[in-house]
Amino acid sequence: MKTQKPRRYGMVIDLDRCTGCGACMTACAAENNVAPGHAKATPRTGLTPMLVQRVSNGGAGADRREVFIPVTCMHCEHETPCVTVCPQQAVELDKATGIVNQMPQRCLGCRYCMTACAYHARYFNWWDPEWPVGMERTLNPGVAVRMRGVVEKCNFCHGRLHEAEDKAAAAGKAEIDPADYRPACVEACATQAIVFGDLNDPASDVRKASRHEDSFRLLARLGTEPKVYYRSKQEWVRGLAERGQQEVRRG
Amino acid sequence: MFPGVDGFHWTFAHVIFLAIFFAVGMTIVATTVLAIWRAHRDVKTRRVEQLRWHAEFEDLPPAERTCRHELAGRVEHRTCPHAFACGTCPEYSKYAALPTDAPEYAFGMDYPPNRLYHRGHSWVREDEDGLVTVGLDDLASRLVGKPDAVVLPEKGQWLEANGTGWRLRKNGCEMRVMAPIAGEVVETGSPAEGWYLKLRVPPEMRQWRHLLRGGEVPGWLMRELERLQLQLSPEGSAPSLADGGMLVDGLMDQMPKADWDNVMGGTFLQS
Amino acid sequence: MIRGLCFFLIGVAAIQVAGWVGLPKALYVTKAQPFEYRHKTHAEKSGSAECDGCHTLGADGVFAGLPKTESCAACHTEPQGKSAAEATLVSSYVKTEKETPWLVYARQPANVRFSHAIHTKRAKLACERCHGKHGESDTLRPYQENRISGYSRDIWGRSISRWKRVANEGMKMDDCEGCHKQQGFDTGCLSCHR
Amino acid sequence: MKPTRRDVLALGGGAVASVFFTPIPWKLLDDASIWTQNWSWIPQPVKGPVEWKESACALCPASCGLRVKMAGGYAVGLSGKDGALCALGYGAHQMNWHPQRLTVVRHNGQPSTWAAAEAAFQKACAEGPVAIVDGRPGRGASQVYRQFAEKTPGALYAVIRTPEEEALRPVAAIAGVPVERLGYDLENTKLVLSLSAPLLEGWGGPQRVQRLWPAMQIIQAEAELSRTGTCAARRVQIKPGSEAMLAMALAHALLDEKLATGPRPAMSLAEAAALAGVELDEVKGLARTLAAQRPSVVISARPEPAVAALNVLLGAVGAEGGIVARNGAPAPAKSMDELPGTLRAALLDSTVPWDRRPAGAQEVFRFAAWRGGDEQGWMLPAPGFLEEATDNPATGARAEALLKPPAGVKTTVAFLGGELPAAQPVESAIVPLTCKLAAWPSAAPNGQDGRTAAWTAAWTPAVLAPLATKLHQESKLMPAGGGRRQA
Amino acid sequence: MASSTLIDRRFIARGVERTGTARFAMWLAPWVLLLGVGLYAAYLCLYYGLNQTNMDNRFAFGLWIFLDLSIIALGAGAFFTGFLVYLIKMKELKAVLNSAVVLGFICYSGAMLVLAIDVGQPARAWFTFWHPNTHSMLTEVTFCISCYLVVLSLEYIPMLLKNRKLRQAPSFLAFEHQLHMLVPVLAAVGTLLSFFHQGSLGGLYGVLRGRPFAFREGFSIWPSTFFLFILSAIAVGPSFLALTTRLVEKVTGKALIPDSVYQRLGLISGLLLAFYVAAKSIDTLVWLNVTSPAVGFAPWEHYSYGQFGIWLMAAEIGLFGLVPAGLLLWPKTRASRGWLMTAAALACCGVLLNRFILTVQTLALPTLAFDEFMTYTPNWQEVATFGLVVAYGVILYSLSYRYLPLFPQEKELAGEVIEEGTHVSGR
Repeated sequence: MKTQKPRRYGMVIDLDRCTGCGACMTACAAENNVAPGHAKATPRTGLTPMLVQRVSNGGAGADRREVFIPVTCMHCEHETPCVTVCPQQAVELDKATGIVNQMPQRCLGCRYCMTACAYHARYFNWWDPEWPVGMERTLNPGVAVRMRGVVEKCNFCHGRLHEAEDKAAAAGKAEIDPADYRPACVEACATQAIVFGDLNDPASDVRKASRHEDSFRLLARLGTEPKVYYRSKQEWVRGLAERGQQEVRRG
Repeated sequence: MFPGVDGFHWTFAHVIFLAIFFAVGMTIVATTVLAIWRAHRDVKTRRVEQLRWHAEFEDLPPAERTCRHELAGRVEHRTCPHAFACGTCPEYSKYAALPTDAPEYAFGMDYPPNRLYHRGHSWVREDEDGLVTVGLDDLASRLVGKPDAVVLPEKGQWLEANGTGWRLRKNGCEMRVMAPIAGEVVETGSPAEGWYLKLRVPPEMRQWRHLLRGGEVPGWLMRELERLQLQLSPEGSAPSLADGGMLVDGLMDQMPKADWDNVMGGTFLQS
Repeated sequence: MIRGLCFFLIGVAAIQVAGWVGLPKALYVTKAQPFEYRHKTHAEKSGSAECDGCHTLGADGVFAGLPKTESCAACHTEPQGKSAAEATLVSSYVKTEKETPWLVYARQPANVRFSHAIHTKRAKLACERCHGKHGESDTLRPYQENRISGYSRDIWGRSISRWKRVANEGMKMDDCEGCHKQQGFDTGCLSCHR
Repeated sequence: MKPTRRDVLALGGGAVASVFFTPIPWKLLDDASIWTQNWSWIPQPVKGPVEWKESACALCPASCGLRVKMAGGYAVGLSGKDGALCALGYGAHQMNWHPQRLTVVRHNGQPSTWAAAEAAFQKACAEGPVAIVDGRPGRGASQVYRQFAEKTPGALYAVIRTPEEEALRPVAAIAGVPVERLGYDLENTKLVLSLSAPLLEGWGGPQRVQRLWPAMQIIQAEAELSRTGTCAARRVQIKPGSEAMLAMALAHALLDEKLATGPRPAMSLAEAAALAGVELDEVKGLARTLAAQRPSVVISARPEPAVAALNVLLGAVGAEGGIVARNGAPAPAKSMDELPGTLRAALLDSTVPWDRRPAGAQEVFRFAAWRGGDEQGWMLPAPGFLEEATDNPATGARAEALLKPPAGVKTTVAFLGGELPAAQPVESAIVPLTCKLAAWPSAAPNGQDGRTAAWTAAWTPAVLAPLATKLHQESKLMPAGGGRRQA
Repeated sequence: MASSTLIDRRFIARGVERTGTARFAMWLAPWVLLLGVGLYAAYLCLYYGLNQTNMDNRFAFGLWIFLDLSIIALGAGAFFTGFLVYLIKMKELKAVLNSAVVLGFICYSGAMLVLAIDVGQPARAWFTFWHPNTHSMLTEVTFCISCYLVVLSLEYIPMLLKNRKLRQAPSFLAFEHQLHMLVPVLAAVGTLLSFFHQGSLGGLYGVLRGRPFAFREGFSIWPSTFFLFILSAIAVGPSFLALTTRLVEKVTGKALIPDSVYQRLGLISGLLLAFYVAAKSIDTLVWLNVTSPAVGFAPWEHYSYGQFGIWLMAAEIGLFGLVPAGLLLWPKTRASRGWLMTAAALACCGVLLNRFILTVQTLALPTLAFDEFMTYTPNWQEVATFGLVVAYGVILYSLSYRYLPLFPQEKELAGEVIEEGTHVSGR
């Protein structure tokens, strides 16, 4: 993409709009050919590149508030923890798109990147993917099935970026039409809580949303420059950005 | 790690890192290759025999490294630091001048004075026809008795001093008798004839200062008999061999239960 | 000593033969195509020698790859000629509406995304650049598959050492990257893998 | 000369020393790691060009529009046409290969044949009253069922009411209009007061309210914090089961503040507010907001006459953005629960939820695409997802079948020997509705316990991922080898 | 067959007493059994995949990585002794050098063994060499540990070839002699490699910007844990060496090294331990007051979860750092064999605790605001693989002790008193 100027894809998730329906999680799993959980799988060994976490403000009865926080890879830009620690360059911050892209074919499963990620956004294939007989016919051709023993993560459904690029090339255009490239979770959100786009493009609404005064980023002070922003009008939700601001109960 | 490998982006850090790695790799390979080449050269130039002798000498317990002058009684106590290489021993002349008070008997064993004896129980005798005869001394042949098999070097083979002379096998115990002197094998004998080899030794190499002669032999034999008593006595009991008794012939057959491997190791100076 | 040396040399010679001659033979297994297909006769008969007549590239950039049975059925509902291959086509595929299980020479592994749209439309590469004279072939050369990796032999290329390769033979990652470097494209993993 | 050990060693040494100058080690190393990327037991996606087709999802009455990604004749991806699908929708194309898929007729848990089933059904029709239960009235298939019911003596046609329809029954009673014709015009509503209704958890179709929610404001009055309560703009804590009392309190407040005219409920404002557990001024504030941000509507999970009356007071009934009536609704029909006590047999369509059956039916013929739950009576394999033509009851649009059903599967229409009529598009328009409240309705018992649980799409972290199925949502069934359902 | 008859007499060097072959076999039997169980567990993990273990997406590192770090830290005695003997010319440590090299070889090969099982795709292990990422500490660890394992095996081969039977082959004898002459070069290379990878093992955690509990500032690209790991490794190496040699003396009932060597090892270990404790304390203070608060993690927060309380830090620096350092530095306690061994054991436990904290506690602690503190317990497959390495080590060491001349001064010390009052007749 010598001709295109570099893009920095990012997301803004409006937490006040997330109803925790889980459509984004199912869509993400279907798009990326994630196998049904193994019989012995637990939420700690499942493959959930997009994971909606249910968090409460610790109150009880009337003043108890809850919020659903979809946590995915933040595609950090500055000293991306997983990119700097991978011993064989199986992860790469793509210069053209800003997507932190994991290469399961080169990953040898040492899992060092999983300890490096502050957002626990990396998942290990503890089992070989197994579908009931015949169900492999429903696998999404745009995405390669991973094998056991490798780490995988959200890569902003770059299979759809490929489809958008093919479409643009067939139409003779140099750059893709932003509307063509929307990750599965963005498309699956009924309340349009997730805004996705190129942070470099001043006109994009993801850029405006990320500049909104009640938008925040999780653990921004760690200095890894995450590219997924969150928004909420509720003060206590914005308090979840940093650790130790207040006593918070999970679940 | 090699340039041009698919998808390999060379950065400055890679250059340093891989430079160090290749340097370390080269050092290791060079060291190994050097060691292999030198080892190959040693085997080629037959220097390995000296190496073996020096390695064996290090493993000898201190008691078996007594200097010849102590055997001859010229000096109170001295262990040899030079692997019995008296030829090159700097203090040889100093000690040789001292008076000896060694006894003149050989414990009833046949040690004719006209022969010179190597610490590994082989003897050397210069013959008139310029050849040198080499054989197994009386103590060792009494111990071994009639060997089951004898492996002699071929004619024309060059033997190194302290190198491998010939091999004996008896009751499953492998013995390697060391060649007392360096020389070329002319003829090979057999235990029946009382000698094993006839060597041709070039005149400039006829310097056998390291061989025991005369007064040193009895002292040496006394120590050897003491060692035999200690090693042949069964577990933990006091030495039972009466002092001054004659060493009976074919001891290996008489005492099959003894730890002959250890005994023969000590007799022929191998670890 | 000489005896040891000559045995050593025999060992060296044996392994060289095994490596350069034996390995290629043992590594690849030859599989037969479902039936014979002549590009040349089809080009002459259909009058258009253009590849994208049958291997269509959709408007939305989706490459159709090998034509489906129904596009063969357009002419071959009944056998046109007397050839055995056409008989197999008609009997076992057109009639039963099954897709022909072609063994694709240039099949890239599942994790590779090769965009025909970008390479043919934007980069304006000719099909021969990667597929060679396959368009004018009048016989299907034997399909050879690597026993271990399952890749077609065309990916590694005909010669085991990949020395003096023709442009269109061998499509390993190095080859793609070499061409991209020539064109000045800086390729991240993202652009070719999925 | 016989080769000695030394010769063999030399031979081996030569080979080993120069093996690195042959491609053997390098090619095998390269291929070995490629092998780990192409293990034969890892399934590969279908090969073949991708094309997009359009259809409708038949998992629930919402009938969301679908764009189906097809490759090699199989559905390989789903996405919504005019908006997002629900959590179940995105994995629906995988349900056809669910290990519990039913492809063989079963009778009381034992495999049987279509012929035996048809014979049993003919016998049942001859012997006594048979009920045809339709889970989704207003489709082409529904007409076939109605004609069959008229044609066969003693046959009855019954439908399954969705909880939303049940909740509108009191309004139908007041307005004197059949409940099938009533519906909510949420597209234009600005404010919704929900009394324990799971609006954002699948009420009225999984994604319907969620799509509209950003444009409207929800006030949730409930006893226990639900997901809707979490996301609602404002949440009012009430005592469990006191929805009706709150409605009466609000009615009093509206009348006191002259924001509405009409009869007063019997219970006083103070008493109703106390029973509901809400402060007086909060009730007044709620009433004022309801009146200020019209068009507003009050939705309760269960049929509450008090709530219906409140809506009428508010003027929400018949007004834009409130409860409206439409033409082209399916003809009224008895609900399955109102069927006579003793039935010789009941034929249940595949759209009837798997755990519902008429109370008195001696023999049940149930069409289902998936096994699950009780195996009593006849289980007849029905076409699965996208395997049969379905109509959208609201618009009458027909979505053709995109996938080939497996062998041994028959549609209910074919079983009854009928023909699926051509699609009749229904141009449903809102019909004006006027409704006066004569007297405050007596506090009739609030009907059987609402089926809200059915529509609470329990939130499932996606350890289960794409196998979330309609079956799974309602049944305790674990797909074979499927993941654990984690509350 | 009496327990003392030696069937394998021809393999054992002359003048050295070893137990009877039968008795030796009885000593090895339990370890071989443990080896078998470990191999079965390893087979399960390799064949069925890592779902056989209790590790999960939060605890990507578990018992095995803790084992790797610990045995490589304890195996530091090998390179450090080599460094002292050949480069600092501390000749008296030659008595224990061979044993150190064998221990080092066991530790490094054991670590590589466990890594081969712990990695999800072992067939691709060479990718790290083919596409090295020089920013990653793990690349550096992989390169250096494999190189150093080669160096260790090159140092192990001369000992192997000193075996009485092998020495009879002339080429082996010559090669052993020549390699022995070049060992100082290998020792130097080994020292360079080891300083790097001991540091990089520490750097593994120091660079984790995403884990404030482990993240440390440092000097240019190396976090402070890089230097602390080197320091703690070379401090504990000699202690572990003294400990194991003492253990071997107890098991075999023979005096193997003179007391002066124990004293020397104790002194070196004590000095370095003291220096390590000082450096560690400074680093912890800087981390608690500067580095951690800067990214929004209050100091007390790291120690307010589950059983990971302040006592852990106190134990690591105080009980297992300061106390052994004091015991080893004070001549009176160093002189008494009992105290020397307790101090050495405490020092070793200190390093194990440090490695455990950095591996397991880092992952247990929450990072996001809504994270929860999680725990992890290894299951039998993991523990059996742990046992596999221990059994492999004991077996290899026993065989080396029996057939190879590990302790050159063993002959002179034969018959010397190893316990107060018991004269040993040599079993």
